[in-house]
Amino acid sequence: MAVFLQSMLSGILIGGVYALIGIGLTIIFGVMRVINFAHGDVLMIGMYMTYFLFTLLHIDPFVSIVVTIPLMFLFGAFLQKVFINRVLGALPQNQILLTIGMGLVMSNAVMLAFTSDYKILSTKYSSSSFNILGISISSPLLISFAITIIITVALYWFLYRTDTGQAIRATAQDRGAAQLMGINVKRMSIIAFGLGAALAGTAGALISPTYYIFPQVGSVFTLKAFVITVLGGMGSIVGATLGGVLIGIAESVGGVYFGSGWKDVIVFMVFLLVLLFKPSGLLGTSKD
Amino acid sequence: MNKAIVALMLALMCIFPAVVTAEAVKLGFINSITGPEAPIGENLTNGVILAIEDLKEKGINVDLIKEDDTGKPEKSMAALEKLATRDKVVGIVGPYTSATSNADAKMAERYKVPLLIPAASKEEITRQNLQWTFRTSGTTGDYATILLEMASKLGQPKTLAILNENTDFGVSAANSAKAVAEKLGIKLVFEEAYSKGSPDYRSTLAQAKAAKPDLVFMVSYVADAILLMRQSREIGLSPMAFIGAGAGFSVSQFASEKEISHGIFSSTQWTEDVPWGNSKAWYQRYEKKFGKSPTYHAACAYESMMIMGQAASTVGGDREKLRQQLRTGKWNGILGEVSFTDYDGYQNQRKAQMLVEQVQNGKHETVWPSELSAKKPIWPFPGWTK
Amino acid sequence: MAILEIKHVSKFFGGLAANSDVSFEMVSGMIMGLIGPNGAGKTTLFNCITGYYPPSRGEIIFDGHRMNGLHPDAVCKLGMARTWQKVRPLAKMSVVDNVMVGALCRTNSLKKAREMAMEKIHVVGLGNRVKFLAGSLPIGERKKLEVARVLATQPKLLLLDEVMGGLNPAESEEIIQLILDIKNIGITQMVIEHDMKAIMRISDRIVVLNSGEKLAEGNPQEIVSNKAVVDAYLGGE
Amino acid sequence: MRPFMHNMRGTSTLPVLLAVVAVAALFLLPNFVESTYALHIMILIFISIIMGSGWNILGGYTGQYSVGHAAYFGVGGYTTIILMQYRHIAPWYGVWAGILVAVAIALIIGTICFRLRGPYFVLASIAVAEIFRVTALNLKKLTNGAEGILITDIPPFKIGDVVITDFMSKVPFYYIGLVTLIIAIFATWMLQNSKLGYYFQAIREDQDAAHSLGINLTIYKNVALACSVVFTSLAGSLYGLYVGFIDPSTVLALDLSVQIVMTCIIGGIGTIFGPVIGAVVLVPFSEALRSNMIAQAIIDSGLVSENSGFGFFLKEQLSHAHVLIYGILLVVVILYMPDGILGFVRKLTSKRRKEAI
Repeated sequence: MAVFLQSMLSGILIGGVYALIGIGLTIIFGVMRVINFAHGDVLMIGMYMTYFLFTLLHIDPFVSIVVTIPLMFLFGAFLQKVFINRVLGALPQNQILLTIGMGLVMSNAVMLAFTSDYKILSTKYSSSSFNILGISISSPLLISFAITIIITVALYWFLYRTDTGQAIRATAQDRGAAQLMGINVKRMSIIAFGLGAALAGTAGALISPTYYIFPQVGSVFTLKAFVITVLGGMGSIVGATLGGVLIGIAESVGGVYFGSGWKDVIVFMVFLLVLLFKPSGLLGTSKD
Repeated sequence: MNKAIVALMLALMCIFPAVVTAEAVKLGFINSITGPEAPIGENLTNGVILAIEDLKEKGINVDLIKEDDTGKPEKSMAALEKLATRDKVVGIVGPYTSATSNADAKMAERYKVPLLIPAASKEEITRQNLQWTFRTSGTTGDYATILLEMASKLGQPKTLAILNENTDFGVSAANSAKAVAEKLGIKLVFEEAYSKGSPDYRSTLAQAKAAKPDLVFMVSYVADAILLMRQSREIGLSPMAFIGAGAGFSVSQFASEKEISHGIFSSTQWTEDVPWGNSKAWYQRYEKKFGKSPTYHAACAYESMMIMGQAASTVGGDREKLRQQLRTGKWNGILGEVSFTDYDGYQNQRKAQMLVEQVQNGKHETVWPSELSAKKPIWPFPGWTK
Repeated sequence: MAILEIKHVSKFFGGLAANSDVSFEMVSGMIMGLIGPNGAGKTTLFNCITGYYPPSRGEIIFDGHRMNGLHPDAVCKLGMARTWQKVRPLAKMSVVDNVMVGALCRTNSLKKAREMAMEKIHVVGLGNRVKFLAGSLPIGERKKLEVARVLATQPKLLLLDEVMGGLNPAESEEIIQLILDIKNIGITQMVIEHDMKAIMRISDRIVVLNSGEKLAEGNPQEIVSNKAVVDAYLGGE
Repeated sequence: MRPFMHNMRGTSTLPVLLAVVAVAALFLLPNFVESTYALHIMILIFISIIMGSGWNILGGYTGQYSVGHAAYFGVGGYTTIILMQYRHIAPWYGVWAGILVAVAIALIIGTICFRLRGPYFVLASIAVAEIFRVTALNLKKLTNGAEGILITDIPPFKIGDVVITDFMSKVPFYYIGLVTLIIAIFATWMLQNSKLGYYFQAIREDQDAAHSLGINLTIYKNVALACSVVFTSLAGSLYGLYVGFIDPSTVLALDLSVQIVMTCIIGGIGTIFGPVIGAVVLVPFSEALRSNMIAQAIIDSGLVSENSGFGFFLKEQLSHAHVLIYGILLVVVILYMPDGILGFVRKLTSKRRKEAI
């Protein structure tokens, strides 16, 4: 029982960070219908940013997101404007290959610049934890979970309460209709990619104190982000939030009961089943 | 279609042998410079760079051709192929990983070119009756043996949990550990091969804790090693001893995480403490040049290149002579006395003297075997600092 | 003899009824006009008949076969073919290849299919466009291509969804002639059209849909003088 | 069948003649080329073409963009090698078993996944391949897990008592690869000029329209997948036998799936020679980058001195940067030649033709 509770809890905490990654991808997909294979690499850039802010300027990783978010937003907007924008109407496989290419460029450029060493960001609290009822809770993970919640709430506010946010959601729902309604779809795309990148970067910053950093780290998260996004329904922000937490739990609990070797199989099986039987996602309303 | 032919011709022109002129000893070096194995690969590159410098000092000029295999067997084979047939090197040092070494070993046999594998430790590589493959590195069996023997001498561990990364190296090391444990009468109570790069091992560790093992044996590279120990501390997994099979547990980056590394054992092939050669000076030189401390990979790669360079300098480009040199020669360097012999089903294998290090207050200290050790081991595991 | 019987067909999307309890019959060789304001459920009915959606209720009998649950490909094999409101050319294939795809429904030989295709291409008057890529044709010719393609499947019943939509008067006139020619070959047709003059000219009978329900049915004169139709639909024009 | 000249789009008799000459030259090549390194590159090109052609049938002609073809590559390779290594079944039988197993699995997966469209299908195909990879990692008894299977020796191929080849050199692999690739190209050509080919392309252009024209989507997509998998699996078996080693991280990796797609896209998808051109360009290019030949050539040509800063940079850094350059190349090709090299060349020539008029 203790093992179960322990794995549930750490699953939920990790799931919060996954949710951020998933939300970023889902906004990008929703608005542009582009599957961003470079999403994990964007996250990796965020991690390096956090690492250098910490080692060079001694800014705490959790504080550094104040810097990371705007920088990553600009980075994402740049990527969209220079690259993604040019393939919006292109065949899906070309879009996919473009983002794969961008990912390769990012990870290898970082490798050239900073070598492929594992970078480990050790804060005072990196391995601190406390116990409740025999279940240990990692402090940094708890902090990052709290920040995730704050950011998610802020994001919801932005998307549901501001004009720009609503325009983004309208574009995500129906690009053509949004255009007819006079929404500047191009601008929304840039904002969406910026947001996606900012969220991925933030996720990178949040896991930096408990994880490690190397140029190829992105691939681990790209696949996870896809699973989360599909689980929640492509383009659905609420869905991605829940999807992230669900995947966190599935990995953690699945690892205990099926062996950690098989947990990825389970995750991908769930992913396939959802794709097949509920392509609109677990939360989506099915259209007959 | 026309374009296809033109392109083909161009491609062929790239490939056809270029004119070769060589005075210096022409050697090849295959390594994982890019790709997922690159972080460790870099240590090998650095070791080789130092070796080339030292060889030059000894008057041996090496014309070194470096090849990147990106960690993939077929690329590694292409590299070996190119070195053996196009560049016509006398001997080759490399590659890094077990998978690539395995593929290259057979190819070296086909081209009759001496291949000296510096760091790959999968047992089977030198157990296939290959005449042209030599190995400086100890085997995964060596890693497990010294650790478990030490544990049996220091305490009476009855149970063992194994956590290994689900890679070639991880699985081989885990298998060797199982075999050794069985010989020593230690019972395996928990075993898990995790996929590396996962941010959360807590559930697995909680399970391991529930199995109450005396020894926890882990195989992983540095990043996961730190993660595993951080999370072990969180979970409160506290056995009689944590033992790590080299790799991640024996690098200084791991030791510097004082809160989580104190008291952890790991087996290794080389430390700065060993009385062999000028290890201490070499350590300092490496640190100065590359801004980080060398791993045993670097030491093995360095020594391999030294051996290859010295052996090759006397044979005048004759591969068969070089092979004889390697089979019969003895070298003394930072790995102590090295020779390649046939034993226990191995061929051309260095009988490595393994060492056990323990992290004590953020530093690796050699603690076993006692005749080579600098400090006494802390036994049992002192528990987590609060 | 009725070639197509629509019996009490309803189609729901979620809670919304796109068609409810629609019934009518078609006699072999006739042209049936299907009209109604936007959103009346005309295209949904087409989709139900041709197997794109299973009807939620009711029955569709074509040529003695019960069509419920059949997929579009099976429907086509039975001799019912449809065109699309928004044309769907196979853009990167040539005109003749497009039509051959239709013809291959009836033969396995490319040679025969090509002969059949050429014949239909001449019927619709695209003889000078044979090797053009379908994607490069102007809208009027795309519509003709679409007709040629379905003709090549040798249908007994043809369902044309707004083949005159977006065409200029001269092009529309060509299509009207084409529809009448097809009728002369003996192929039954159901035609969705917004152009009232055209539909009155070509139809033998007309079914009017409104909000998913059948509002009226009769020959063109009857429809024009039907009060309900005039109120609900024609009156608005 | 109609005469050659019309069937091959945009080509006529002359290129066919050239192709025949090229094939003849390729058959004679091992007699003249001593460099086994060159043969090695040729074999890698062949394997790349075979798997590219396989993908092309499904992705290029039928428009189903699978980014999980490594699954079938791996299944083919594993089946052949497991049978040979553990059951002592010679590979020339095992290869067929590999095809059978791969096709059977493909049909199950196809039946399930083909109802998905566009990006959803892409993601499903990735998920399938990942499931296969992780499964292969875990089924240690069957696949030897992460350690992979090392081939000890391929039994010599005999007819009666006559040893045809003992597989000791590269030459047999070269010829097997060459013959298979010719079969693959011929099969693509046959397909393009058959009812199947027309149906595949119709599905690619517009599924719904195709459906309404009497094309059973599930059946024809599965047929396309099966044809595709035959060659992908063959390529996998050939790769495994040739390299002599197989493990999940090389034959079942997402990288490989991407590489397969990339070969086709760079050459030009939905064309017979697209995969050929893609492979002929990509394989030597990535090899030249990997082995730093380009930097060496620049230095050797005297353009840049080895001792200058730039020369040093080229020599030391370019080899580290080869994946980076590969990535840049990929981005540039997608942005500026979205129809691949063949499409680009065609556009150029047609432009020139228009200008001439």
